[in-house]
Amino acid sequence: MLEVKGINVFRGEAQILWNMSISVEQGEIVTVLGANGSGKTTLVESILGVHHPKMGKITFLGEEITFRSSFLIARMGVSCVPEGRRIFKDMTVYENLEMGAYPMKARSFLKETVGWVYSLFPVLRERGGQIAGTLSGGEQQMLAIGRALMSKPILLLLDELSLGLSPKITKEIYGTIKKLHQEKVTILLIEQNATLALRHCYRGYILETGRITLQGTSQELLGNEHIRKAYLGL
Amino acid sequence: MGTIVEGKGLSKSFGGLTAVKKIDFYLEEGEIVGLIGPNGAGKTTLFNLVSGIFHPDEGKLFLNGRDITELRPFEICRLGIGRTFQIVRPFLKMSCLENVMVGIIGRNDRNRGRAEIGREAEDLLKFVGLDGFEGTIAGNLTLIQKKRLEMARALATEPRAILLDEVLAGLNPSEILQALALIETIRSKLKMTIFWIEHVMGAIMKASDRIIVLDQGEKIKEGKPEEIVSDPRVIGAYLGETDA
Amino acid sequence: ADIIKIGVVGPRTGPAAATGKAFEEGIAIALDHLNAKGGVLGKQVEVVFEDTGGVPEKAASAFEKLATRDKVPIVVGESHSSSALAEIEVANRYKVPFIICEAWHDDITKKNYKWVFRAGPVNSGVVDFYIAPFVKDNGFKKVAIVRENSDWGVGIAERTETNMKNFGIPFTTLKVERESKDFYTELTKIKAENPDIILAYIYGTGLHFFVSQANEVGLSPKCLILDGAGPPSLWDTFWKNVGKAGELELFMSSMHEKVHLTPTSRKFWDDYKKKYGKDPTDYKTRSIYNVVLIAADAIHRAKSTENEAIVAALEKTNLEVTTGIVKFGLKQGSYEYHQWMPPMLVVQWQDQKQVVVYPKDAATGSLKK
Amino acid sequence: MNVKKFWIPVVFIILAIFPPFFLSQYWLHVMIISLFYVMMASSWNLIAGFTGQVSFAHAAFSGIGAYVSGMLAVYLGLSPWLGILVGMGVAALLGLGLGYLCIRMGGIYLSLTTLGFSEILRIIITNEDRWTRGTMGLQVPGFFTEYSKASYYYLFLIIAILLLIVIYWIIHSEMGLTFRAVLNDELAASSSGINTIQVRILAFTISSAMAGLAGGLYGHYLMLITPDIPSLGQMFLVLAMAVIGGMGSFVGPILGSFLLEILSEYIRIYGEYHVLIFGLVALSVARFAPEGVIGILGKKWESVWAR
Amino acid sequence: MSEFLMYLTNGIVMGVIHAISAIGVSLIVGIMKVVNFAHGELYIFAGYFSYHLSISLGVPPLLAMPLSVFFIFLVGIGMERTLIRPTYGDEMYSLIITFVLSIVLQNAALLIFGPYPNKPPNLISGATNIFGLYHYGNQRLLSFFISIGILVFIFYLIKKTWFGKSIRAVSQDRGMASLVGVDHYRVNMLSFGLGAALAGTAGVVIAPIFPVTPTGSSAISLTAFVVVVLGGMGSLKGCVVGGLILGMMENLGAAYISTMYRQIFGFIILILVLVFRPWGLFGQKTQ
Ligand SMILES: Nc1ncnc2c1ncn2[C@@H]1O[C@H](COP(=O)(O)OP(=O)(O)OP(=O)(O)O)[C@@H](O)[C@H]1O
Ligand SMILES: Nc1ncnc2c1ncn2[C@@H]1O[C@H](COP(=O)(O)OP(=O)(O)OP(=O)(O)O)[C@@H](O)[C@H]1O
Ligand SMILES: [Mg+2]
Ligand SMILES: [Mg+2]
Repeated sequence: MLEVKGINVFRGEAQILWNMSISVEQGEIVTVLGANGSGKTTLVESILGVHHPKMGKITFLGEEITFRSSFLIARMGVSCVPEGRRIFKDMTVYENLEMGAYPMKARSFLKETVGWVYSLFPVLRERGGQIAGTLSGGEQQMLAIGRALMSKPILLLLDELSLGLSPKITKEIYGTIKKLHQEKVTILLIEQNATLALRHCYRGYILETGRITLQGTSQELLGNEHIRKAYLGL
Repeated sequence: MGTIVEGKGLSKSFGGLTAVKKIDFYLEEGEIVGLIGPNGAGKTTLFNLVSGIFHPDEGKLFLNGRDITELRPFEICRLGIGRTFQIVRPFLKMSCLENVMVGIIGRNDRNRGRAEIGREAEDLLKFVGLDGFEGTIAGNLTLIQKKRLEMARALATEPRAILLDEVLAGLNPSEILQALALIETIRSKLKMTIFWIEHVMGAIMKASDRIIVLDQGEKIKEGKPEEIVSDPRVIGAYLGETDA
Repeated sequence: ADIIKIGVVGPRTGPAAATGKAFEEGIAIALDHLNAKGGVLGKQVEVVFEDTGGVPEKAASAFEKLATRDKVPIVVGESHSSSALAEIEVANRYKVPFIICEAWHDDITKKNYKWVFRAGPVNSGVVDFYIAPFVKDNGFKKVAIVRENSDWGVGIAERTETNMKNFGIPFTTLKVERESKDFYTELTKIKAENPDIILAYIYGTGLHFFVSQANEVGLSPKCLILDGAGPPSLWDTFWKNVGKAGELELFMSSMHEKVHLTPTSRKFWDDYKKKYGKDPTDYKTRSIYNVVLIAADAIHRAKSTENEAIVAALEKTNLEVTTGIVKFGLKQGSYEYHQWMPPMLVVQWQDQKQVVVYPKDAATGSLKK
Repeated sequence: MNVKKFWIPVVFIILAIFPPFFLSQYWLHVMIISLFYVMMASSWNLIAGFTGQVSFAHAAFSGIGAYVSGMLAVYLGLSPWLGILVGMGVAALLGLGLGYLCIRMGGIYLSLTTLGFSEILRIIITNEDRWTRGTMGLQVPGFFTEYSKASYYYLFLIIAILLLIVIYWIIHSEMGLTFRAVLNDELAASSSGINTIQVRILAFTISSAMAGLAGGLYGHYLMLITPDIPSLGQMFLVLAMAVIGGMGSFVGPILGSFLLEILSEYIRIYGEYHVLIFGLVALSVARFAPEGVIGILGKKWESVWAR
Repeated sequence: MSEFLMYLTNGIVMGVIHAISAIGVSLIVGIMKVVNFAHGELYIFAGYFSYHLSISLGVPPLLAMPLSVFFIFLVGIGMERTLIRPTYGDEMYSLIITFVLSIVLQNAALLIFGPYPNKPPNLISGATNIFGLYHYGNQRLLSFFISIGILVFIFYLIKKTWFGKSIRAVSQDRGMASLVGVDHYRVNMLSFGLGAALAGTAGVVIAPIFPVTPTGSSAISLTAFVVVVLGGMGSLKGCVVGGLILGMMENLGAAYISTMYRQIFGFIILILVLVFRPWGLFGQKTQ
């Protein structure tokens, strides 16, 4: 469904991604692991049309989206939880969720989806009228996740999903991911907690300084000695 | 060892919501104290109270026995409490080196040349592992790098106690190990007291001498890491059932 | 060189840029006239027009430039008292003869500077000889003076107050902001006083606002309004802006299509029409025309462009211009020194036609109340 | 300080001694006015360029300096030499007050408040004509009994150089760094031990005092003080000079002042178009070369003698 | 008494007029964090357009008004694309650009339209005698009601429609807004155009009462800024309240304190508000 082929991405002068290729099939959960600054966020942002690669090609649902603007990509059914949350700080929690349902297709289900998100994160219901910028860090993360779900995406990009969430909430979120998966949502997951990520996905890629160095099923990766050392701290 | 920071009956409300309720806490010199609790428990708010960004509605705050409740952030900083921000705020349009230099200037011990300050800032950057990034504009760093930069800036103010708000978030397990080593060095070499918020249980359990658990603004438990993990209230509110 | 340069100062930008336009037209006609006759001292006459922006400080600097950079033998112009007051200091410092045409403040000539002349109205003269007698002769019972917060407004209002006191005519004075657009409050206050004439010392668009709003709140035409300056009531836009409220409004003027005081006036009128295809409206066009002629005449008689000679010649001026025969006062000690004031008219709009209603000997109709 | 850095300004200063020997009165006048604008634009740049607080009250502060000094001279017979110092002091005090009001709000609020302040000042000056002589302008004595352009030129030159030295020192000291930190993130700066309030007020006060001094000098040079000195039109010129020269650089505003003032002498012949031309130049520079002429000339050149 | 009522009426009418002339600024500040200094000039241009359309070209006034607003809308879009777009995220930069632009436009207006004041024809003439106490100009009353209508419309547009929400989202995080599917180029362009169109609307609605002159533009911008800061940046409710306060203060102040200081009252309350409630009467206090 998503195909990234040999992209080279620059930020300013510096090349961040080198000849990178990944692919994600319909209904899969795929994770990307990598150290800090290895280019995971850049990869996600390139898929989302924030950065445009100098070389290579990105296709989604068979359409080339390499140079498409973000908003058009979003309207194709791709949504994300960006690094750093990026909630709309001066809007209320409810309005943030509404914005998540901005694409035409999603607006008609607005009421239902809000109800669903509220049931996932009851705190957000309580705080519906609060200005989002004053939420606690974790609450903001929940809001960012909720917002991403509002558009009923077919592809969900999660950058640092559990960042700043309490262990309990983290577990609940992974429960939700499973449910989404059952509903045939495709997911690309970035997570520092490699054990957790690998436990919840089929396949994974290992990213090192902008290059894919390894890929395989989660079982394979969990079994890999190098990975156990570098990413699992075992 | 003596108490350096002490809070008594601190409370803070936002509108109808009481984010921090009558919290007592203390930090002993050279201690590493963890602060955990569910999202929205009031941890960051407590940090904001201690660093003077908010003033408590009730309660008092002491630094070395001196009442600092009503002091402004820069005064508290100069008296010896440094901090980082959960949602990072480096000086985005300044270089890394300049970011740290500001911290050094913030100490307010005059009569030093810019060159010397620069050298000291370089050392600090190296200390947090940002060597080579001196000239980089802070806005171009990754989130994690920004966190380290914030740490360097906080260290630059030469605090007696340093408040770290989720500095490990976003690190992978092996990076966490390195970071823990750094924290240990801060305590042992720089002789600072550390008060930190973290959701990475493994790390906080391992490195903290003592842990305070907040829930809905209240302190529900305080004690050694082992005591915390087995406490049913903590499990119920924070850790969740299966894991422990 | 084969050219004689005359300096001109006046606002070409800023709020009074309209005056600059009027000046340009007047200058063009005057130059055509002079140069057609072969110029002065056998040389063509040219003009260097420095913009003052209507601001004293820029005016002083503009004058300084004319004096030091262009080294003009004489400067004419100016329509703002504030600017003129600044310029005369520079004229005095650099000893450059200066003929002012449309700045009315008494002090300009009252300072008795050797180099400064005025061939135009002066506040005290306008009030003493025209406005005050007009009010008295027409039997107005209660006067409201409305003045803007400018030098001109302050000066002319004070003089009017003195005159009204002397005549024993009751009056009230209201100060207004020069840039005001909404005068309802002021008008309501005036209405409470129940005057039968308002002497409006407001220059510019403000006057249009004032006139139209006076009508809206039901003050005019029961109570007449006299525009103490004049030009704003003659701008093309006057009728568009005030609508019917302009009927019966009075204004000061030194020009009227039917009143030609001299043959030169007629010639000016014809030349203007030929060049611009319309009747002149702003009398400042004519004022600048006059002073350019006076300056050229003085140089001609002085047979030199040397400053002392020009002043000597100016003091002996006896020249017919559009508004009469110019003769500068020579007695020191008052504003009449180096001053020549043209006769003025009080004109009333009647059916959108200008009717001269005062002084009686020039009147083309009678005052309608 | 390396040698190169040192000798370039020195050469400039030495060169600056000569103009009175060969320039005409008229061009000397232009130079004096340029120096006035150098003081204004550079001191405005200190707050706008270095702390990012775009103040619209700078011309107002120069007006305060001018009026205070002028009125003291006219009504109390105080010597202008003392008067300009008092004027500077009053400007500094008002700057302190206004700075204190504005510190709570950054950015746009500051700009608009300063705009309001300068309007209030203008209205008061025009309305209190009994004291200020309103739009007519206040005639004041000059500095020298003998009117001489050359003396004024040297006076302006010396004071401009002094102000520039102070500005240079500030932006290259720790204070300059703290200014920028406060500008970047006030809360973070405060938590790093920077007294943000003090920094902001300090910057504002210093720059107001400088404007007050410049204004006083200007008033006594023109020997006429009018509400145009504290006007927005004047503010526009100062801003345009800093922007065209290059905001946030030390040399930029200096260069901009000379460029614009001299340019204005040449485009004066276009009369009514000249403000428009000015505006268009400023607009295109601001839009296409936000770093100003200095930015165009290249950072390199600047690094030779300013950084 | 009738005088007091007159002052009050005029205060309210002028207040709403202030609000309508400020709402464009408020909107652009709130949404894009750009203070549009050229607001007054857009207003003036609209006034002149509607004057020339109806007087010089003979277009019926009721058509000339929306046409002029549409022109100004296009001008606004042009401005956004050429000048404003590169300034996003840098308040000071945009401030400087629009300030310089305002000087340029003002002088351009002077050249194009000449220095004389002009006004489009009144839609209605005469005055109404209110309660038999005082006369009040009909055109003013008409403009007052039109303004109220426009204010209501804007409230609805911003608070209730998707367009309104999307412009607020873009104002806070352009990139993120586009990640949820908002075409931020278009939204920015349209919202700036909308702000400009509102300046134009104020111009055409008010010009019949107060003829436009090129040099009058800065006063219009200044009043708008006072209103906006009084009410709190970007708060539409605040904009209306700020306008009313200013209208009242000006009229009562002029009536009972001094007509000379009419304009200063606004600035004084402005400073007071900033001392006690720096974020304005209806603005939000943010860190
Ligand atoms: N705006 C920028 N300009 C230039 N370089 C940048 C910019 N942002 C990030 N980089 C560099 O790009 C590289 C990859 O960054 P990226 O954010 O993609 O990493 P990441 O794998 O997501 O890391 P993290 O785990 O820290 O989030 C880093 O080396 C970083 O320094
Ligand atoms: N300025 C504010 N206005 C209103 N509510 C606030 C404000 N700041 C914090 N809160 C609320 O106070 C509560 C405590 O917030 P705090 O940031 O202290 O949580 P936290 O314990 O740090 O949580 P997390 O682990 O998610 O960062 C939250 O519910 C938050 O929404
Ligand atoms: Mg990342
Ligand atoms: Mg927190």
